[in-house]
Amino acid sequence: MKSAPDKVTTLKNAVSSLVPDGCHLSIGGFTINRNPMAAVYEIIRQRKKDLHLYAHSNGQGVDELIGAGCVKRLEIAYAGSGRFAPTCVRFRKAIESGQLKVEDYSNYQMTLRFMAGAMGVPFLPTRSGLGTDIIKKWGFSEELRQAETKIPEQKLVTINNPFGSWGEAPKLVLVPAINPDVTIIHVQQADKRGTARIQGLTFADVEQAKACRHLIITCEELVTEEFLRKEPDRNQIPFINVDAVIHIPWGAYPTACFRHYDYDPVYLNDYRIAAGDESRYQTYLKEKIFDIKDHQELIKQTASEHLKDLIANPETGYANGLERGGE
Amino acid sequence: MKSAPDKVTTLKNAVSSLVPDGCHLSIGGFTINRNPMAAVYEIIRQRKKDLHLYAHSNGQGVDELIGAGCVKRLEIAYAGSGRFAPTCVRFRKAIESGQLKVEDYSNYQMTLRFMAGAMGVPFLPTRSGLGTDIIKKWGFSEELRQAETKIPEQKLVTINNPFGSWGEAPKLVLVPAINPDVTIIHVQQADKRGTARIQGLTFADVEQAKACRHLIITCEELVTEEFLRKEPDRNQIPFINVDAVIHIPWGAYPTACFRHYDYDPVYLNDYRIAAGDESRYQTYLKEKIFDIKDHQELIKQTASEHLKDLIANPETGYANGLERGGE
Amino acid sequence: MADKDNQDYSSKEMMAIAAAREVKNGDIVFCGTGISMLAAMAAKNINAPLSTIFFETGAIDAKLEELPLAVADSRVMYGTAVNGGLAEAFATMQNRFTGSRVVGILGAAQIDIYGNLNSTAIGDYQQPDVRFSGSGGACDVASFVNRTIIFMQHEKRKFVKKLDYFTSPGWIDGPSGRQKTGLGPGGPEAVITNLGILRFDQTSRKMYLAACYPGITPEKIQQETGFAIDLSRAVEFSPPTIKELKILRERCDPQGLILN
Amino acid sequence: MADKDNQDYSSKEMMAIAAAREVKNGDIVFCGTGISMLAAMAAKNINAPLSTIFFETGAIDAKLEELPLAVADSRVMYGTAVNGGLAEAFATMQNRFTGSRVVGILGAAQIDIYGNLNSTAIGDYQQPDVRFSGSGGACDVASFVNRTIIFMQHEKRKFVKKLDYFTSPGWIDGPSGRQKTGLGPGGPEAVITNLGILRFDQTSRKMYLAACYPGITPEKIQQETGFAIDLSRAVEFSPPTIKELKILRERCDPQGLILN
Repeated sequence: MKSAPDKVTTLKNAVSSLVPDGCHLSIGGFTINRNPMAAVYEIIRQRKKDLHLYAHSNGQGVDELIGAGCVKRLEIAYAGSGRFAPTCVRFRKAIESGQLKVEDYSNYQMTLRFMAGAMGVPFLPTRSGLGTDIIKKWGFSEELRQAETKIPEQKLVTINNPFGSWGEAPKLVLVPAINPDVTIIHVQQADKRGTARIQGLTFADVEQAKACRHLIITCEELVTEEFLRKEPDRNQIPFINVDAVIHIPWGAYPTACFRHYDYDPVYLNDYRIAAGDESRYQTYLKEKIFDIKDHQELIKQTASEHLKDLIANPETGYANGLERGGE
Repeated sequence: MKSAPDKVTTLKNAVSSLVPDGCHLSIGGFTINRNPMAAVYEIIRQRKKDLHLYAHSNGQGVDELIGAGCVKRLEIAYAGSGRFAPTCVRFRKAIESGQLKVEDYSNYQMTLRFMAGAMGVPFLPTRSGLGTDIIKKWGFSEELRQAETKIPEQKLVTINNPFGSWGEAPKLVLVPAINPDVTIIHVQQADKRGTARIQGLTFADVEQAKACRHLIITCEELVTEEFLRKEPDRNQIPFINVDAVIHIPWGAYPTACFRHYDYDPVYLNDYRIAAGDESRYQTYLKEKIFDIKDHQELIKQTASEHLKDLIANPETGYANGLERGGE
Repeated sequence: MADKDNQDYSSKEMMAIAAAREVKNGDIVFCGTGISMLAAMAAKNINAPLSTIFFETGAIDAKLEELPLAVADSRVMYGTAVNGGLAEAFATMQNRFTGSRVVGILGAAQIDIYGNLNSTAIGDYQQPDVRFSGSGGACDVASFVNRTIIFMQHEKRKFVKKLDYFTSPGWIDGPSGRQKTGLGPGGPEAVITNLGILRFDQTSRKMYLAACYPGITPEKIQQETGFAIDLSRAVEFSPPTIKELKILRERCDPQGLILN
Repeated sequence: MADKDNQDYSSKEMMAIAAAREVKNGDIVFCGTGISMLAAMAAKNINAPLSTIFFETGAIDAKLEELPLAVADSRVMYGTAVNGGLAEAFATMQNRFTGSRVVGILGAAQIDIYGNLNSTAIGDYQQPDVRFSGSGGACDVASFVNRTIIFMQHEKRKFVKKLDYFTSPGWIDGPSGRQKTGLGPGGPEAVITNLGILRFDQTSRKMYLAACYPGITPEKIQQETGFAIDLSRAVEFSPPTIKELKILRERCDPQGLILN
């Protein structure tokens, strides 16, 4: 499958075949940028259940998956959507009400965990977290960790430096690798075989893409292999890692996609307000996700005038002067 | 110094101030590509001594530093210059005659060692090397390792996986970090503050650049900050890591520089032949290095017709149809 | 927007300027969103022109022509020296050569007398009364870099004897706390609140009051602090100058996205 | 250039084609310079069009319009899917999902009956009689990937009972060797020499003779091998076809840089 010369498919197909209930999932992006939102909405639409979700700081996408009840367990560093929701609202509610099991790490620890998975080693070392409750307090119980083969038996392990004083680090925290069953990322450009180019910051998308068993890529532009191969220095993900490619313009909306469009402050503020109230949130789910056929329809529903304001300035990569207040 | 807005200097200055006798040095490039040869020749010209050199597979530059007697100890994965010298000749002679102490690692181990240095951890884990003499046989004695504070006490350490069966790796080899006193790399483009862009493969240059205490960058083109910042996705090294920037066109010659020029098969074949014979090698050192003022003069001495043949095709990045036989 | 002539300033402005003054020229400044980003931008435009702002998302020395609303905002990606990823950004802080030049600006929900921080949860961790975003990069920064500056709202329930959850290390439990724990020598340098500036005693590593904002008494600050602090060294803090306020308002946040 | 009609072929050509036939469609092929690169190119152009050639230097699926003379040759950087670095290349092999699809093509100075390799030194390691280049990526590839194919010149001093230096792991010391050592389950699959093809017994993991090139006897091969091998399973190897030779000569090495 990964050696197939053409991996273009529909999002419906990719999600139904590669994202089974209960699978271990990670998504790309960071807070309000380049989250694979079209895929997130499709997962919600297909009413996927019991997902085990890995995230560093993928705010909006993570919160929507939690809000829709798709997520059973979460390993995460940070659940916020920048100034739009310093703490993601559905995340907060799900934890405070005991509906969601969460395991806390730091951003670097999560990044290293994906990197370890990508590198094919069981752990990587860092000095981050020594002395803190991130090491001492476990969100997942020892029993759960014993019972679940897809979760390491220990949250973290602290060791003395086997090289003595080398590197001026007497103790190290070892963080266990993550190898998600499936990872979904949204990129600016991909070809039909799956080679992909991210523009702007890559966050931890490349590490995630290489750590997972199956990789789904959604892209703003489906381009030719020849085009991407003219400047291979700018590509980060080779086709050998990719299972499915889906062409979805505005696929990160309402989060931003550098050089294509900005985040939608109206949508994100409306979302936060809806998220705070149970009945408003059910209305949100119905109107913006369940009653909508696909992402294209969501984009169509959003007034085109409004979308125009979000289109990125070709030089800066964002929408200069966009009205971003209104909290 | 690293926050200075203008770090442009001469190679003479940079080498005399940042490369003292006995220092721990690493150079960029790989076999016959993008070695910082202008800097290598300047180090030889300044008759630097007792260098402790780190290399993964930086063939030509390493062999010339060894041949000129600058190197006391070497940690390396591979000393070859591709088809021009499957084993570097001066390297081979220096070891067989007992003049050079060498410690062997694999290419990935050396890459991880630089990466560990760049990441600020004392080691990184890998499965590479289990069961081999790379682990069992030490080139540097325990006594040397005890005595020298700049060398770790152990060559490598093998541990059991603290996460049990997680990651399907029961044992791991831990490789110790390298933090060179100084690293020298040659890049295609840099600005005066030191932000740099490598075109084509980066080898382990970025890891080396971030692992070292002092970084010297030589560049084919000295460009404006504005130019590099129009496409920051294509830059790899930020100015915060850089100490000195030197503009040297043909600075990797006689090795290749992607998109600028190819390696010089005539020079490299002549070099191998000279390297095989003591008196011819002394003549080579005199004529090509000691009697030559600087790299510009070396380039001038090489017939311009000959150099023209090496200029890269703008599309492919190398010199199509270059005569490369003549062994 | 509230009327603000040059003599008039908000406590947010006071805090941003106070933090900006802590940044030295040549520092590499790690910051998050909101007031910490404003402080970093103000420092670069006022007292530390050779400082470099960088974000955990991987952006180094962004132009910041508009104020980002998240560290992943596309506004941090424009005109940078290098656009990398999280792995590179955190390695820059853990790296011994670059990390020692980094000053990190953090915020938290709770702080203790040694500058340890909680940004995870209030109440029981398993089912908390209030859940916050979690560490993000805060624990990493606090573990790695040489100096941190911490923003806090000065309230008794936030300056606590014992953290409900220990997210990010300060001086741990005193002068040898970090060393015993295996961390590097750096740690919190200043706590900047809406009432004044607190620092850490060189010997005991305990928080003490270093300065009160104009009109705020040391006693008021002690009242709002959940543990006893040394008030004897407190001076009155110099208010923001006309120039500082002008740059903060006109260059850093002309749309009033944070200041208003 | 020696005269080569279609019935005539050199032992280098035979070796390149024999190795090419080992590559399966869809394989990710790791190779070095010289004949191993030719074999990979031949496979992609003959029997495994969906195979992907990649180099330890970080180039993935290069166009290879001209034959590279080193794995760092600029010719491996043109028209690739991604230009990365060593870190990414080796991680691709250590990674459990991609590594299991990699076939590595290696060479060495010495090999033992279990396919362990020496590419470092002959004689005493500290002051060797002959020093070679060292592991390079060979130990990494041999440690990580699922299958390796090894090129050897068939001489008694190269097929040895005991390696002078153990650079790269094969089957270690038998059927449970890799497992005991902590390595993954993959290992050497075939040794391709200038005389024939050797494989490893599924049970003992010892090398046996699988095929002789036309005109070569099993006895000749045993004579050139420094340890006893099972000859009973040897068949005669099918020589290169006209098509194979044509592609190898005209597409892969038209300048005769390796073949001549």
